[in-house]
Amino acid sequence: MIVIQKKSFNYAKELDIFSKKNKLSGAISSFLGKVRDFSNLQKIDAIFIEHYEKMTKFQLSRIIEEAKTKWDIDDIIIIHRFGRLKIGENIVLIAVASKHREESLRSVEFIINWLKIKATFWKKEIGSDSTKWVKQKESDTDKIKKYNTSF
Amino acid sequence: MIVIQKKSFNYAKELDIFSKKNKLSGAISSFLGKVRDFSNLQKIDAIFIEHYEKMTKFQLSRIIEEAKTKWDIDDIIIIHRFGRLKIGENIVLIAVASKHREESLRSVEFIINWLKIKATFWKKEIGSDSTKWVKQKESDTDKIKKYNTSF
Amino acid sequence: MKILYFANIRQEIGISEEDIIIENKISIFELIELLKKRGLKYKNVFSNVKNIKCSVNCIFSNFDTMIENKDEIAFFPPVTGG
Amino acid sequence: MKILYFANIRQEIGISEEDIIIENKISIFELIELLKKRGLKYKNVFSNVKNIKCSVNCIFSNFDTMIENKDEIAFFPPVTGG
Repeated sequence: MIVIQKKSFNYAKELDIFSKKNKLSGAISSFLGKVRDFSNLQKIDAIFIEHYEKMTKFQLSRIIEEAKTKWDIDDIIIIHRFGRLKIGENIVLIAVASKHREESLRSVEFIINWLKIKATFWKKEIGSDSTKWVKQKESDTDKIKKYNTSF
Repeated sequence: MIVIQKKSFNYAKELDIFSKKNKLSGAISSFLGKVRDFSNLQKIDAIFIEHYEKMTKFQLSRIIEEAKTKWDIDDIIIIHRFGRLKIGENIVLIAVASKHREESLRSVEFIINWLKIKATFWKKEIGSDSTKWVKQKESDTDKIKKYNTSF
Repeated sequence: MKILYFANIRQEIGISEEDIIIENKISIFELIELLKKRGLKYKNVFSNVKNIKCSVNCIFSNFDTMIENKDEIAFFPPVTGG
Repeated sequence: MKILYFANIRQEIGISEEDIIIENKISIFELIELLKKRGLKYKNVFSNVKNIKCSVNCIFSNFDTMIENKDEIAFFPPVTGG
């Protein structure tokens, strides 16, 4: 399931629903990304996330399909927010249910790594002095090089 | 924090508390292990987990310390149950809060991989016909070979 | 064709989308050249395309991709979600 | 010294712990030989030590580790938690 929404989401509640839905999956791995109070550049007050709605959904579904060809996966959920988010708020949740731990751990990592490169979201940091669009990190493009995947 | 307990735990609630406690950590990764309804050997009804209490706690704390020397980590929680567990019940929860995703993803994987080899728990599968002690998997011993760690 | 702009590109050009009619199929390179003639803001944005990515109908595309009126083109910087 | 047994070893020997007094320091190998003299169950359990791990004071140890009365020794199969 892919959810792209402006409003905040409840991390615990979403995982609770996901785990109950996949009661017999032996392993559930998850990644939660939250707004930090600083970046490399400055102390920040909030962030603003813009996205290309039609493409974002399409890209995330492609990433999910790709993960499913690589690993035996029972279920996947991705929730990603856009709009203005305050410090400490949840940005993204990825959870994968599978029979064995390896599959769920690997695929959560795969999904967040590819999301960082392929999902059409853009982040702007709103600092006390200035706002600036975040630049993609070279370390993020490096992280996908290990995958034998191109899309 | 290390919790070893007989009673069940609430996955969502534990992660909710953990995330709120580490509000400014940019990344929270987690792994939940649950009782499956079958093993390689048979259809199972429940499992029984026995452990060496003093040593388990010590081993888990050593694994946590080792993870902390390897990655910049804000906080770690490990909850592991013992006693009789039914199908679908939670066995183990590992969560790591860190500034960046890499650290939390890597260390959750590190902790579960080492827990499988070093934490003194033993699982017995209770099937409809017979009960049998689970054997350690060779694939689990293989998974720790990649770490430049010995303890 | 529909052209969409995102993030700093949207901000610098000042609009998020516009419609353009072309006569024949062109490449994205050629589209960029057309856009640069529309004013200083476009010229500034597209003067250096090193940090500009584009998509055609929601697929990441190279600048030599051929496009036509029914296509939806988007220009944006490298993504930074998650 | 305190000796603990876990999992199938505990089940086969039939007790989870016992106390033994030794005269001098001995190795775990030697302890196992002592235990095998305590009866058939011990003899069966320790006849093949390939799948037996042991700890001395909560540290995984080799069978040539020297032990004394104040130590806590545990015998168990490879762990299977998580």
